[in-house]
Amino acid sequence: MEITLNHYLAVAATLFVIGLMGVMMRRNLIIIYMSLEMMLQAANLTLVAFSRFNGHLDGQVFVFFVITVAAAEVAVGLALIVALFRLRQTTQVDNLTTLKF
Amino acid sequence: MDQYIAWFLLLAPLAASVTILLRLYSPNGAIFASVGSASLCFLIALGIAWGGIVAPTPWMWISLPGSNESPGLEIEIGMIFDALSKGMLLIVTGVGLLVHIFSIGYMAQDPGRARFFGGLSIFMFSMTGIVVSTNLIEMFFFWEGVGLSSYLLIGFWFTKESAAAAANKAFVCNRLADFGFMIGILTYWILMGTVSVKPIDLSNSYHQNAVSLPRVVSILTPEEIAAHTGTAISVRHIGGVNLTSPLLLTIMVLGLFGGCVGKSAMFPFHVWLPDAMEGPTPVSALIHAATMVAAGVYMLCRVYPLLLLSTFGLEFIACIGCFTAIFAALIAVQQNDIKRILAYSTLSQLGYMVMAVGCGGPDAAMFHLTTHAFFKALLFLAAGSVIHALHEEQDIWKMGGLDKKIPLTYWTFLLGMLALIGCPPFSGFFSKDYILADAHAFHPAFYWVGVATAFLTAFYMTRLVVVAFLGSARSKAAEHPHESPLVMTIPLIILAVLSVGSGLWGFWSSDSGMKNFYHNWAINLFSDTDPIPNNGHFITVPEINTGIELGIPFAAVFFGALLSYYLYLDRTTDPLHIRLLARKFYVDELYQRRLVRGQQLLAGLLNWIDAWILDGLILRGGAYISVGFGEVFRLFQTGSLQTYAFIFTLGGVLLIYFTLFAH
Amino acid sequence: MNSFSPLIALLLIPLGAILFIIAKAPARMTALVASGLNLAISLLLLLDYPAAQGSYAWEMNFPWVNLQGLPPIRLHFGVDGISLPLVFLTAIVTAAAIAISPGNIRRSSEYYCYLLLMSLGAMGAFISLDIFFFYIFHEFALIPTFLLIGIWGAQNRQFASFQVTIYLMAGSLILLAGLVALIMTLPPEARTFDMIALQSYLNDHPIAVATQNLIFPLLLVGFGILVGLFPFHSWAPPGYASAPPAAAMLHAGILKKFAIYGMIRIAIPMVHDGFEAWLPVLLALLVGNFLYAGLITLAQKELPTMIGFSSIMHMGYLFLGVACWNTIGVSGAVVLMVAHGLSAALLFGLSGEITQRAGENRFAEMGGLAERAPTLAVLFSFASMAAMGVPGLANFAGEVMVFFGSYAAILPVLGPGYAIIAIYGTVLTAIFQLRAIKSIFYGLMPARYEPRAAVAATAGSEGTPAAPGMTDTSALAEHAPYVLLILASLVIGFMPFLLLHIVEPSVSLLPHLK
Amino acid sequence: MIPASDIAYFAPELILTIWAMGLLLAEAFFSLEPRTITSGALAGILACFLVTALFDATPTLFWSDMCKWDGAAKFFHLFFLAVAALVIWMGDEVQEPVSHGRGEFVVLPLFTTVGLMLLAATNDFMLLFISLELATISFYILVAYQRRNLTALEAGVKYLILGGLSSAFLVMGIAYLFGITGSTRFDAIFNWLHGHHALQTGVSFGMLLVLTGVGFKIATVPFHSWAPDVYEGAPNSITAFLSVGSKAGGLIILMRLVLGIFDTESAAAVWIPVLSVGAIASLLLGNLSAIPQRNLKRMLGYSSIGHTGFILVAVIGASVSLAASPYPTDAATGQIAVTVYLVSYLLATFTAFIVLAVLERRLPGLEIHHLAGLSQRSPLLAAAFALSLVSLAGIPPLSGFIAKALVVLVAWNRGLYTLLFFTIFAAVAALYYYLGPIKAMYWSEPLDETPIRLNRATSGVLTALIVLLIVTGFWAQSISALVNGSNLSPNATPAAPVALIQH
Repeated sequence: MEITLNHYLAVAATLFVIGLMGVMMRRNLIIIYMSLEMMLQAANLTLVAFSRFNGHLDGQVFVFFVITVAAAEVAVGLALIVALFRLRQTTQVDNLTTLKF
Repeated sequence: MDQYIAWFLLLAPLAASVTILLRLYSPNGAIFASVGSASLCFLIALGIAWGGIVAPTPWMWISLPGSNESPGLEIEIGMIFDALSKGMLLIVTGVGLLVHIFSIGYMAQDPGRARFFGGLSIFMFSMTGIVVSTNLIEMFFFWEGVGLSSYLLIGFWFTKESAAAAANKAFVCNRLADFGFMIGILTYWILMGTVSVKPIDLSNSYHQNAVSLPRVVSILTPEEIAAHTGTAISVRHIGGVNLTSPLLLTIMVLGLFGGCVGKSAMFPFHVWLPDAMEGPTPVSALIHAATMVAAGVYMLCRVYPLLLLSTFGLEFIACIGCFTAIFAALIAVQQNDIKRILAYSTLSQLGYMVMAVGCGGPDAAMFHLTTHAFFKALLFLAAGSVIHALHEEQDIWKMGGLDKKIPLTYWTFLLGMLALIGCPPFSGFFSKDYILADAHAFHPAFYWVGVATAFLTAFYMTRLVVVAFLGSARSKAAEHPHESPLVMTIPLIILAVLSVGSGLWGFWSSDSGMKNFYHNWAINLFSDTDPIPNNGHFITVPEINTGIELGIPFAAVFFGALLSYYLYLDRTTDPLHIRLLARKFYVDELYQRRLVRGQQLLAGLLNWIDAWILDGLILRGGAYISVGFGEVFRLFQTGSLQTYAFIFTLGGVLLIYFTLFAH
Repeated sequence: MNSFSPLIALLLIPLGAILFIIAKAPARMTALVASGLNLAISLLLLLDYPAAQGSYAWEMNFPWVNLQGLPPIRLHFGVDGISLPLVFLTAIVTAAAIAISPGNIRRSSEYYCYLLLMSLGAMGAFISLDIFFFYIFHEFALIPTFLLIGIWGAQNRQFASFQVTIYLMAGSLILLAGLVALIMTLPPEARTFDMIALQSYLNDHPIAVATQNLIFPLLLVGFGILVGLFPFHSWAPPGYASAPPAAAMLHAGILKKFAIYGMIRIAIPMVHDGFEAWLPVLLALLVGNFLYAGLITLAQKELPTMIGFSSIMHMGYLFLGVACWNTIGVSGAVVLMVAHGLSAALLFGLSGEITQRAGENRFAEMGGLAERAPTLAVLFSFASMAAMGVPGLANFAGEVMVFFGSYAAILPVLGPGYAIIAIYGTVLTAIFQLRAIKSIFYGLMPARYEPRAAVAATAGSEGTPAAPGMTDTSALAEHAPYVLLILASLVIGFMPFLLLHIVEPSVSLLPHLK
Repeated sequence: MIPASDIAYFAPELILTIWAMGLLLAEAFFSLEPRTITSGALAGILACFLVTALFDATPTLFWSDMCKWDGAAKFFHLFFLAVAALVIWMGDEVQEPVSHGRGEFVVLPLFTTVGLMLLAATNDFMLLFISLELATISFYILVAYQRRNLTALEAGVKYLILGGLSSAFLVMGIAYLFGITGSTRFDAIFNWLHGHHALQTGVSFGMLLVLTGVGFKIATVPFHSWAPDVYEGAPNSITAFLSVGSKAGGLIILMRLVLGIFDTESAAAVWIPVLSVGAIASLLLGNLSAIPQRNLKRMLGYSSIGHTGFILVAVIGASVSLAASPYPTDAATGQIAVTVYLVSYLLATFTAFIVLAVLERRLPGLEIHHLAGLSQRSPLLAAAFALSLVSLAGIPPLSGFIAKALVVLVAWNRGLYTLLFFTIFAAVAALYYYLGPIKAMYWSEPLDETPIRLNRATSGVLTALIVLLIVTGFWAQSISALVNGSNLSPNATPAAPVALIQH
């Protein structure tokens, strides 16, 4: 069978939802963060697919930007997580709830 | 210049009262100021009576333009000196002056006497104001003023709960009645576009509205009236409510009468007057016997042409007056407090006067008002002298045997009593019989009730005299009383002379004399306008019939007195026990239980609703609900990262679902 | 026109006084002097006002703000026969309120600043001819009132201060919505905050009736809340009961009148069709004021709450006079505004005095005060008589005019019935006022008259020993402020024409008069 | 006037970036006093401010149409610069100095500001994303700057994760918009939407995802959850920065999107209901759940959610494609209202947070009851805090009133009666918690009597802010000056409001 745009979109959407689920369900900050990245990649996939089928490159350019920004974000994020780990000797998010109500 | 003199009629007592109120004088200085102002009033009144002093130029008190839907409002403060006001003015200032003098002796020991005389001055100010008022609002102004002074003086001994209560009762009763009075005034204004009571305006108003109606106690529709008189009658509006003129006129008359009902303590509102006896006796004499309570009658006579416009109104007035007369007389039979007996007799005499007005005899009413002012003031002052002599003893069963010990007081009291019961040739005889004759001409029923009242009057007054003065002393105090000083007895003597003479004066001549004086005033009410209005009986002119005029009433009085004399001579206790009368027909109890308590219950209920439903449930409820929501909302803020992520996602999903897929 | 007018002084003087007080000037003295100056000025204005044509006098009109999206806001002051009496009222009540405030009150400088701010707000509202300033000047007073009740208030000041402030804020926000709606429904070029311009424009191009029926209720509810129109009155009794006397005097005496003034100036003339449509509702509500509030007043067992409710009830007369919208009724309402301002100020001030002296505010526990404090008795009786509309005091003149006006006006549903209800209101007033006099001053003094210091302390000033308070500590001189108010009331009561010849011409200039 | 060349319009961002880099290097090589860095940064901001002020606001596209310069851009440039100045000054002068790397703590806000400024001028989704992330990422660092402190870290992590989530949604949305319209240019998308009247599901899907991302920035319900926690955990200056700067950044984007791109009949039919729901929800939740709060920063966090609601009402009112709007010029008033609201919000919020920052060092904590008797201890602080709260509550004569009045005005004019009702209700409910601290400060008994002394700079700035609060309220002309440099003379004929954002 011939692969259409919708297939790509479907895969991307699935990735997105998986990432979302990960963010909501996993307890380990690192993994949550990975899931976030996965969601971003899903978006990237969508972009690429669209620009491929629309036939111009803006989307792909955008993807590079996204990847770059994501990298920066990861750097900051991991730094934070490390700092947190120093303080609590764990990266679990359970009872990370001193601020509430 | 001389046109300003008249103002001092009002200014002198006002100045006196204000300065006394500001405590500018020592007590005796206050007495001097007050008595001085009273005598000045009397002099001015004399000047006015002899025409030396003319009415001053009025000043405009309120003047507002009208519009297409309401007449303009023109209220001026001025003075009107006609026969009516001249006569009344003399009575008020004359009796007032005498009472002032009497009080000098009577209140000599009281620490608060300055306050007392201040109150008297306020009263003189307001009462003279009522007499000379040129319009109803001005009259209302002073009307409330006398109410105020009476309130202050009844509550003079304010540490006595009963006195304070009586004062409140008097004021509230009057307020309730003035409620009607104000409505009457408003209706008069709507109908005639003026509130003036100058005779000329009144007769104009009369001629605008007079339609010869048959004397039936009913309201006719415009059609019926047109059928009856052949003249179409104008339909008037108040506040956009269409009302046929007769109904409006009746409302007006009843409203105005309402004022009289309060001041003159007619039947449903009579309850305050006996309680008013809590005040010092001179006050009872001046305010609650001679003048203020008569103000209602005076007002009726003043607006008499308006009363004529509603036959139903007139008959209603006559009925109320007649009923009050007999009703009060009955109660008086079983009272034991000397002042209360006199108070109830005042009520029944006022009933006579009001009945007279209702029967179309304002002249008779004024005549009786005058004589009554003299002898009732006399009676009260004499009673005061008795009480003074017995050290505040008021129960007639604790008196007795006073005729020898305080002869002057006894004799003056006796004269007054004879005048009151209408024993010829004392003044009361003439005035009362004049009223009875009018009543007879109007409708026999009123006449017979009047006669019965005369009988009762003779009965209870004789009872009073016999029990209180004759026989032997029945209490320590009564054994050696002391005669009052001259300053108190001289007014008694003067009043006694007046009570005796005022009726006889000019009895034989047809133009001089008090009776004719008032009669001329009455028949001249319309003389300035032609033609003299409808079918003659706007003033009842009784036909002379000796049987009715003299015989029957005299017989009634004679037998009443005789009966009571033999019944009560040398008694130590009351042989009659009529609980219903002793308890005043339970009217007070009725009011207390039904009206006052009912209103209070309603107030309590509303208060509860306001506190718990409106304020509590709705307002604070609303506030608490908002706060509660706040508490609920913050629960979503669990602090757990993933709850937040979930809320975030859920929000997004819901938005997308409802916008894209929900339809 | 573009010259400065003496009116501005009425604002600058209190402002200056506040600055002085902040700069550590003796608070009470400064405030007294400032209010005295204002009183003098307003009196001069009253005498100097060219009454004949009833137009605006001492106008000053400067462009002020011209913000994109907002209609131009102008600094436009001026008074006519309707606002001038209120200016005078503000001045005299402020002077009295400051004069009766104890000198040794704690944090006195703040206290007097807030008082001055309140009166500044009222004054500004009455002299502004620009709706923007009319509104925000009134709002000036909101926070000072909150602080006055909160800091110097009596028993449950906590609750009262919050309720009053939030309720009034709600009212003024609804009012704001109404005013915005009124102005913003006009085409952009016609929009203006200037009352006169707006009025003249609306005379030529009235708003569509449907829109008016939408706008008027906003204005009615807004003003109604501010004045305590039934059923929006719940803030008043507790608020006044726990406010310090001076604050209650200022609020009940002056600030409330702002709403009635707004009805006369804005709501009824500018949204007249809406007014006509909603008249039955308005009338029903004011009947509620008369009967509901009147009867509730009967049931009160404490002096301050009784006076609070009675002041609500008396708003009925004002609303009735305005609702007639004929010359007689409206003039009556204006006169009555002044009269009620004076009497309410008297009553609140005196009740504060009594409560503090007796250390007690429950009728059942009081009595016989007249023996020990005759002057107080006389003053309170005067105040009550004024409230009862006894002739000779100002209220009578105003009430009579309202009666006549409403009896003649063609009002829906009950017709003359409203006048009759109003007259019955005077009976009710007589009942509860006399009962108050009786239970406070008459009879014998309760044996155990040991004033509870707690109540005494909260009654405004600290440390005044309540026990000697029972006696009449003060000569007439010390009661000068009350005497001042009473005299003003007497003068108007005996010679209402003095006020009327100022009021009537301006009133008869109002549009749509019946 | 600077000639309208690409590079010229890009000057503010360039200046600031270079300046920030320079400061970092300088600090690295010859270790400067933090104080000097601060004054350096402030100087840079001042320079940038002056330059920006020189531009006129005529709409122009530049940088190969990726950026757009117009009234909105100019206003927000100046706005963000002012915010940055206050933040940096607070960070060094007022609050507890950070334990380490004070240089970065001063310089990082400059980068955030550059991001926000770019955001204000963006005309392309790519630039939008990048500038947004530039701002956000530096925020991640700033929020969690006290990395020894657990609450700060927790706040940082929460902000990080949720921020990442939102940017994922954003990118996904952008992807769909790009995919269907075939461009990332705002104007191109706008023209495309005008071309196709029937809105495709994909477009509205993308639009909604983008709105989700933006909703996170402006903390509107239901994307608000982070706000209270982060506000409470972050340092005061940064909290103020978040609640004013980041919110304003989100708002300018929101306006650029809904008023610039999506303001067509068909699109408006989608986003107006969505935003209305968001507005009402924010009004209710923000103001109601602020009532029971005891911690002042947290309370202000909730209240800022509420304020988002108020602003959203104005944004909706600014849409030209609203049904009931007899007078089209009123649409522009909506945008004015947003800007005015932001200005007054800026003044009030910073006053409040400066006071809090001062108190944090003096008081045992920032609960309401810790304020007891503040009016005795330091009248200035008490007055400043009270006035800022009163202004936030929207009581005259403070600038908050003008803002609220404008919102009410817009709501009525544009026939948003439901929103009007909730606006008024929320304003009243808000009073409930704004009055609480005032009560505590003015008539609760003080815990300890010791007066609080302020250094001259702080009291000077506070006084200036108070004056501004009052002046902007009483003499709103000054706001109009701040908003759109329109001439200060009130004599000028009332100009019909000019839309800051046009297509």
